[in-house]
Amino acid sequence: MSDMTDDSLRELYQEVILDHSKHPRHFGPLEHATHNAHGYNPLCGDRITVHLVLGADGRIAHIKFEGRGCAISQASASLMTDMLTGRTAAEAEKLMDGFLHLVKGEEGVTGLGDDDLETLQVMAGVSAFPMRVKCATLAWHTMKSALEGGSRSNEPAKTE
Amino acid sequence: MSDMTDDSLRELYQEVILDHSKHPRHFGPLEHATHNAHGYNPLCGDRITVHLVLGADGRIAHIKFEGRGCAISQASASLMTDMLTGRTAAEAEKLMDGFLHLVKGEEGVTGLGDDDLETLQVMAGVSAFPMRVKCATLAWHTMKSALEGGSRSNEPAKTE
Amino acid sequence: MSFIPPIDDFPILAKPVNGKRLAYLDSAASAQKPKAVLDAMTEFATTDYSNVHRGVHHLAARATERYEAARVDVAHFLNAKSSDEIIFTKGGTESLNLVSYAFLSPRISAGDEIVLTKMEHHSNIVPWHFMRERKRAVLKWVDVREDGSVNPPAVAAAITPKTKLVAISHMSNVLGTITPLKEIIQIAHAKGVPVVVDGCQGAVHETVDVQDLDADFYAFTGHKLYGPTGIGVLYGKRAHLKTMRPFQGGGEMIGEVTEDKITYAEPPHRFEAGTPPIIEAVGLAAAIKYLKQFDRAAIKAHELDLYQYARDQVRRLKWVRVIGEAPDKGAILSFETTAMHAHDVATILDGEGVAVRAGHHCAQILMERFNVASTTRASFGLYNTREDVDALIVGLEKARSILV
Amino acid sequence: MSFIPPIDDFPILAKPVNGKRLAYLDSAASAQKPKAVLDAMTEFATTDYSNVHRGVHHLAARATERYEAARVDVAHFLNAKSSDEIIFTKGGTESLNLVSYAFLSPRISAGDEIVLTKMEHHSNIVPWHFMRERKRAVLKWVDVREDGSVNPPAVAAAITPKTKLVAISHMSNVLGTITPLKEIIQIAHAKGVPVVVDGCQGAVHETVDVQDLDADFYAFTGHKLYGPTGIGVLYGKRAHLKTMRPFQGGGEMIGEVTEDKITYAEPPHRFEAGTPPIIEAVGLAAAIKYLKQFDRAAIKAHELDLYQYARDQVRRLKWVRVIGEAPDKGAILSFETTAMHAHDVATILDGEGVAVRAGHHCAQILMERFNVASTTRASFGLYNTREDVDALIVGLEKARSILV
Ligand SMILES: Cc1ncc(COP(=O)(O)O)c(C=O)c1O
Ligand SMILES: Cc1ncc(COP(=O)(O)O)c(C=O)c1O
Repeated sequence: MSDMTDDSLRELYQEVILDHSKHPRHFGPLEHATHNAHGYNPLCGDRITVHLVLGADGRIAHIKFEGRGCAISQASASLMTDMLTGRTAAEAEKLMDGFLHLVKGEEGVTGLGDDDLETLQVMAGVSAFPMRVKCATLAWHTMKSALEGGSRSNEPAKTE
Repeated sequence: MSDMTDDSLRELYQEVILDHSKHPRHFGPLEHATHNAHGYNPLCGDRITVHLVLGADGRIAHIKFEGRGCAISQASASLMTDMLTGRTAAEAEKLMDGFLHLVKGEEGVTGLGDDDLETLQVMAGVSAFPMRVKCATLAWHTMKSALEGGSRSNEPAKTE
Repeated sequence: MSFIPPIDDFPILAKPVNGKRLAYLDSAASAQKPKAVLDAMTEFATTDYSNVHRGVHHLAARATERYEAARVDVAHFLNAKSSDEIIFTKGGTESLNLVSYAFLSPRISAGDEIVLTKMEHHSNIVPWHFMRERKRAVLKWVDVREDGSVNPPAVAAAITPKTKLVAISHMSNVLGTITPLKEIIQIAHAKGVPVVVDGCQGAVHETVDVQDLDADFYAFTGHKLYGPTGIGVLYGKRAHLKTMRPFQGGGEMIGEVTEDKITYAEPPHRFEAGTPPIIEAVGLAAAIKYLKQFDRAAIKAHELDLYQYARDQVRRLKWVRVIGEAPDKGAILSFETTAMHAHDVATILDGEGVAVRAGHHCAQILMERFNVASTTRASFGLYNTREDVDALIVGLEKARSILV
Repeated sequence: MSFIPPIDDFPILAKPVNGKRLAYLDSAASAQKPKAVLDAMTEFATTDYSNVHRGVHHLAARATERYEAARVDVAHFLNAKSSDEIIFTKGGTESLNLVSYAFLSPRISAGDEIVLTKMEHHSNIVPWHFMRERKRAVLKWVDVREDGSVNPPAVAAAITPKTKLVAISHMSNVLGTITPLKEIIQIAHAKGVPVVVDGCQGAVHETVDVQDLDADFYAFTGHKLYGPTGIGVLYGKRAHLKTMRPFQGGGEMIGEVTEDKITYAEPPHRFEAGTPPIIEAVGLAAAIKYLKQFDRAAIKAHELDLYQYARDQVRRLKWVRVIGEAPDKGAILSFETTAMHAHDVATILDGEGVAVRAGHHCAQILMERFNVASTTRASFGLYNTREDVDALIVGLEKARSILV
């Protein structure tokens, strides 16, 4: 891990992130959800629930999330709901993979459009904080398990 | 532990000890034994059985022992049978304690007659070899448990 | 203060973190190790090392002597009656599991009860959950008061004729609460119930006398006591140990092994299967020796001074809620921050060189009890100073400025 | 010989014993540690130490990285498919007990059978005796040949539809026998029976490839591999680990804990309750790195050369009987001496600075099989030389002159 600098801290907690975390988009319950999943980060105790409606056209019509967590996990969840609404499951899958690569600081995030890459970029600061990667990925892992049919209640989504 | 010298080795394996170990006194089974006990040294696998006849006068009339072991344990057992024959249980107890003190190199072996002390002295060399103390004490512990009524077969005499 | 923190004994504290002076406020998770401990381990490994017990050669004798001498040192440290009552384990967690597997499991049946408090660490919870899952035992939870203190009558009320064990920590790793152990043990014993004490924090901050406490079992862990990882201790009353079946099986713990029969060694060896943590035992003895050179009451006063200094300043920050203010408590400060999550706070503190823990601290039941998902925890060791506290406060203000 | 024993890497070997040059021939009990291992541990403890996993601060991140990197190093060392298949334990003995408690115990019932050989170490016997005592399982003993080799058809013959596990060592700590593991595992798998391998000696002297072997479980211990005490490894196939219940309970191994419910973490963490041997994991990684700088085949050739050199000379002494001369064996020389007990021999050898083991070597069943109470054992490590063997022979002659 490279030493943390004020710069990397400011990048991590940049305006967009704090805005998402303080004013999360699509927060709350979702009636008539077709898919739900519960995620849990055993390292810190944070929980999240993701609800979504998968339309007849194969696209994600609505996403909402509930739960409490740190700024990173809340912002990440909020950003995710923004980004994945309107996508097909396959498109969502590709975005999720891109996101996971990005926050782990791995090379070769490919196959994403420039717009998506730019939007995701606000989360890139996490990669300088390996112990926070699980915070950033919790919502996305939970989304994944929702799309895969929802996790059973005694087996929360893994965070990595 | 002080460094081992040739002298202390020669004292350990002195003539009397080797003679006892090669020609153990009172070796073999004993018919009509009133007390028996089985001893086992889990560190090396040596076993010993002690048989004795406690007379109506409260004195140990006969002792015999069986089993295999190192020179130290064989000599110690042989010497013990020599020394304890004819003693009362209380006298034997006192001798055993004196012996245990001696081989552990502890101060203050008291309450023993000069003759007994002199006889025991041949085992004093063991105290320079802490890892061999259990070899020297096996027979005596087994004797003790024989006098106390004999150890049950699944609970061999402890060696320390 | 009469106690001067021996900072120079701890080389790691001199290394800057993120370009800042390190303020290590995470000793409740694990303490840093003085040079004396590391040196003792290296010295032993380069001078006297060998496997123990089974050898007759010089190094085996020396290693065995030093390993067994460490057992005697631990016995003195806890004021045990005999070193035969000291079992070396791999850590505090294994010590508690040993009680669960070797003592409780054969004695407990469906419907029997285990009493424990809501402030227990997972290591003093999960082994009893196993008894619930596997033996259909019932867990009886004793609540703590709002200030985090334990109420002995509440423990008494939880004990029934079906209670087979009381499991309780000497000191909470979240609240800092020090349990009125002696009173609770008397209550339990009056009802014929044995008590296992989780002393993983207690042994570090309190002077332990297992005979005076009359504890049936007392568990602690090496790495929080300024000692190495990979070693822990279980004290058990000889009368209990004698009647217990083995936990793990292997070398050293047997009497005789045949194809269809087996006998076991006497305690403590019965419970030390396989090659024990030999170098670690020497390191633990060195840690105990290191501590002994100080007046432990002075260390405690020093740590509590830091705690109070920190708490008083933190209280002045209106957006901080301190959790755990029992009248009798050790130097652990847990708090919640309004509108800031503990993880974010800890990350920003880290940027200032201040190491704290954030999360549930392996105490999810307690988090539930205080209705928080996680807390930020600053915990103090003998090497901490007011400078560390000052850095904490500066860092908290900075977190506020960045996050809110 | 292309391999030059790196004696200078091992400070302890330079220290005279009883005024004599130390000939350490007891590496099968425990190996000495190179300076590189001790230095790595000290360096870690003075630079990056903290508890792992639960912290977000810099030291916690560094410690976690190094602990998890050690897991990856071990995975490569065994050629495991994934580091998730590597569990850190406190030693080889605990690794085998983990299989007994977490894998076998819930799967075995009265009358079910466990197949094992007569040359197993107590650590690969006692955990199965527990299943006999507690579950009324049946132990099926496979004899070894007179030369100490294992006969795969004999293993095949012992397996019945009731067999739930085959437990076998990769290399015997007494006979030096190397087991035809791959063949035996194929035989067992053909009958649907999983195999646990005790690799405490094998991992030291053989190159292990768990995927090629197709082993279900492979256990080894750190201190025999030139690494620290207090750490061991269990490799387990992911498919098995996934279905296994936890062994010990505590911090790190849970998912969620509530008052009346509990879920567990995924492997490998499910099996690592409490603070793991963190510093020891770094030390084990350093030991593996140390070994890696050499050609392991060259080490093996060197050790076997010493073994053969010793065996040939010992054979010339008419009063020595060598036990264990399997065609495929590692560098361990066990023997019986006529009219001299192993303990006396070892004591006199020690006077010459020669460290050997005497006793049953935690293999009482094997002693019974060869009808000896104990043997003298010289075992070789990468630091041994022909000079050590010469000292052994001189010492044996001296023992004869003193004792007979
Ligand atoms: C109160 C308490 N109990 C038990 C433990 C477990 O100790 P270890 O993780 O060393 O096994 C800890 C520390 O993690 C603790 O703080
Ligand atoms: C073959 C074998 N198996 C198992 C063990 C047990 O290893 P440990 O004592 O390190 O747990 C040993 C060494 O004592 C051994 O030689």
